[in-house]
Amino acid sequence: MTNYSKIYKSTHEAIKDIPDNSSIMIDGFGAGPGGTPQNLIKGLKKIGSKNLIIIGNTAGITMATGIGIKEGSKDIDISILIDNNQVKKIIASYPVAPSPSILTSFEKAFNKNEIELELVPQGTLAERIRAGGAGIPAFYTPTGVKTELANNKESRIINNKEYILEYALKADYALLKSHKSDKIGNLIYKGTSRNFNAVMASAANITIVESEIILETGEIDPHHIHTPAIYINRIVKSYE
Amino acid sequence: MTNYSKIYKSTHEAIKDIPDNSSIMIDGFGAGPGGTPQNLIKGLKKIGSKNLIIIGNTAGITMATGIGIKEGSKDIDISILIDNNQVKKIIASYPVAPSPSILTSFEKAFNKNEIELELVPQGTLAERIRAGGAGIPAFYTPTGVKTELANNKESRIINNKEYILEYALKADYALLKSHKSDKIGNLIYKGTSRNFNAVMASAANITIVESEIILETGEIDPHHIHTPAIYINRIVKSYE
Amino acid sequence: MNNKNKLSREAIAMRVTKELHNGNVVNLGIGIPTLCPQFIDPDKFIMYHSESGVLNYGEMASERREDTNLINAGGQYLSWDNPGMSVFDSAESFAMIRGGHIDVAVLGAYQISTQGNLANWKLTNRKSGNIGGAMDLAIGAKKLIIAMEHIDKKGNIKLVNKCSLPITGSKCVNTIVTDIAVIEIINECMVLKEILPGWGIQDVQEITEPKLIIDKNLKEIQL
Amino acid sequence: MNNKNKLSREAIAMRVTKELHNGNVVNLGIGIPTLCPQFIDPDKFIMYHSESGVLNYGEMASERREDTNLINAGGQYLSWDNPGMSVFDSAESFAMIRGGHIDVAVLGAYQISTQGNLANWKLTNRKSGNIGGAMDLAIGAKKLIIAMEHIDKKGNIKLVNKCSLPITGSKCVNTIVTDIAVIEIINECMVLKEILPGWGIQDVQEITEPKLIIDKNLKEIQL
Repeated sequence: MTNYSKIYKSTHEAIKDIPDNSSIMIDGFGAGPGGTPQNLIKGLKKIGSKNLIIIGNTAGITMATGIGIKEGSKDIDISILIDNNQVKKIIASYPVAPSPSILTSFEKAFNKNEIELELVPQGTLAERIRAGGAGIPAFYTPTGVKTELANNKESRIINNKEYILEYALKADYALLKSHKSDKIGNLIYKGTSRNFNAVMASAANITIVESEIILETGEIDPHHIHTPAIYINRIVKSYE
Repeated sequence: MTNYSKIYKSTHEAIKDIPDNSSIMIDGFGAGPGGTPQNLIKGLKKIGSKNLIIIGNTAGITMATGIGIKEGSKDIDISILIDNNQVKKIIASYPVAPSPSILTSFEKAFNKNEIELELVPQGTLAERIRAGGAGIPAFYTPTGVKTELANNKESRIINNKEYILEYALKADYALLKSHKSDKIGNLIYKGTSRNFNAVMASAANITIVESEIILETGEIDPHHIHTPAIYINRIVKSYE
Repeated sequence: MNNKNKLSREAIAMRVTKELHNGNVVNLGIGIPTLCPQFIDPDKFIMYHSESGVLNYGEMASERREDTNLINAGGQYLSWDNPGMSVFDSAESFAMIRGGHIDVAVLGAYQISTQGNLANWKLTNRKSGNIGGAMDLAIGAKKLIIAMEHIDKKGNIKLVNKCSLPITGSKCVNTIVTDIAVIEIINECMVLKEILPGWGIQDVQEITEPKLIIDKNLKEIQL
Repeated sequence: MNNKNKLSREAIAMRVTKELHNGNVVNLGIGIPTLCPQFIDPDKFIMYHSESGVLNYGEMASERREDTNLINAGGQYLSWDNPGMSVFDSAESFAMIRGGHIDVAVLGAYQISTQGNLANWKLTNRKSGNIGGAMDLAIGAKKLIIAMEHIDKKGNIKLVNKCSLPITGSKCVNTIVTDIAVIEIINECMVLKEILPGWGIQDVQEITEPKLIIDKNLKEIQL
């Protein structure tokens, strides 16, 4: 029975049940719009869910800095949710603009203590999310040892080297962007737009993807699939 | 400079420096010859290195049981190293034949206490090897809790659930089999022959692959690569 | 008593398939579980997962098209033709299992205790046994179904108060489908839900060590 | 003293490239490190890695062929044309870094202490800073080279006895290439290996807080 389909008719249908207080993983490496599920983010603004915890690599730096976006583009990032007062907390590795002279929506809110931040090194963020998806509740890592991020964390010597204990990250929802998806949710990403998308796919209770191209199930070579369908719950077509 | 090449002229040249007492990861899911680097194993028998620790999913069950091999095939597995008295220890998840009436080379030696066994659940084996390649020295896992494999292991309650602590596995060498490789070691595996190959690639000091097909660097689409060249040190052509 | 009719291995598999729902991801162990797909209602879409690193596989390969590069965990050759199949490495395959992404695992068993402990990897007369993916599946699958004969070939009882064999997982079994009964483990009790026509409750109890709780809606096994 | 000649940012990058060897896997941070590839000896094969999930990338993309789906960690567009390039996810990208598969990382710095501690992610006048991949690279790369101006634009000393800024990694810096010197950190000492012509040892020491050890083979900076 290959008519099975996880495709939703509209962005709104795919995300309308996201309640207040949800934790949501949203990809977008952050240095440009690649991999960012812009339509799902816009939809999330429309439904207006409040007190969200957003987990991602940046706290939305693309719109304010122009990094990685083309002139005249209408690309958006999670700043529109922050501006709309929907976000209570960000978990990210690269929360502010590289230059202190540019204030992102996040940094403005953060400076006024209107939003919380959990700062996580990028590799630890990826590994914590992977662990969340892989049933590993906690792991030791050398990253961050003896830095201020190690304060209040357990440390342990293994084979004469110091490590800190980090816990898995999971979320209620993950919002992804893929290049291709078949109807059951086998995904292919383009280039570096795979980065956090492919990791977040496994770590949420409900994973929703917007895909540039939707194919019939069976049109993708089994060897070329980046994210197997097991991780995907809902699919919508990405529109420009 | 894309003339850079990791290709060795012969199997012998690629493995001749493997000394006695080495730890060696060798793929082969074990249920059949798929993914097993048979030429590298034969070469290892020829050079005769002793007191080896072999890390793999099985302890060599294909030759004795015929599981997954075609009639009249000359497929071999690591049993030929055990028969040649080269192996002091096996780390595996599926060490013996499914039927107690078939004795593999390993089980014969094990019953005579001529070889050691460290038994590891398959998922824990994969995760320990991945951790070894990924710089994670140890992690907690739910697999094996309250079984005899948890004896002498640390346990810990996280969010009201019990887990045990498992340590990373690394090796001096990994011997892999791929379907395709370019000259710098970007690999493509076929079907389920990827399974432990792609994990072991990252966890050894020196990773050696035998590949059915060798391509010019640049002939593989960047999206289709299963094991990036960073993990591969030596490449040889696989012959029948 | 042992002269009474029992379900065939195929019929046990058939009963198991009623527990598999549309859209489920299912991992089938070696033995009776492998017989399930042929009995699945064709209106149901089931994604089969195998530890060997494949999802959404379909039929076994026809003899002419067997490929040693596409096997399930038991070493059987799979067909390349199932639409939507994917292949991946072992770390990913077990991330799926341990991470709770498998809806149902169906395994065999040597012994099951009333606490839901499963023993299926090692017999006492052998110096080692095979774990393979069983320990991961036992604790990782959202629902664990055991498909087996109610007693073993020598007449030994398999449903016990406490496993005497080394266990595979603790408190992990949800449902047991045997050749004479369907039993659920609820709050560390074995609850008799369905019984094969011709068998009385006492007949089943005689070859089941823990005291069975009788479900108030006890039914005949429905195939 | 500050009127003396100093190396340009390009010349610092040029000096760094002498530390990159044939076959090395190299990760380049934002700023001066990004300038390195143009100065690499064309006989050397270097595999560049970026945290964004790409290995063996080549030139930046020409303006007409910029693709937001192929960027480095700084958001610069990469060309699709480099033979042997691969792309992967963030867990894999950082497995490469943390797992010790990057031969050399070249980063910038705010401060470096004589123990080899690196501070490069947070300034005191800002409520947060960006870590990105810096903490992973600091401890994961086999060799960590810092490329930077010897003192900052306001004349503050950057090579210090103890970092006053929050550190990125502990005892992680191996080599420092500045606009006037090359310094190696050996046994928690700063060892002056090379010096820019026109600068005396005392001149360098005056803008370096820790007492410099002078290498017995002290040389002029070789570009």
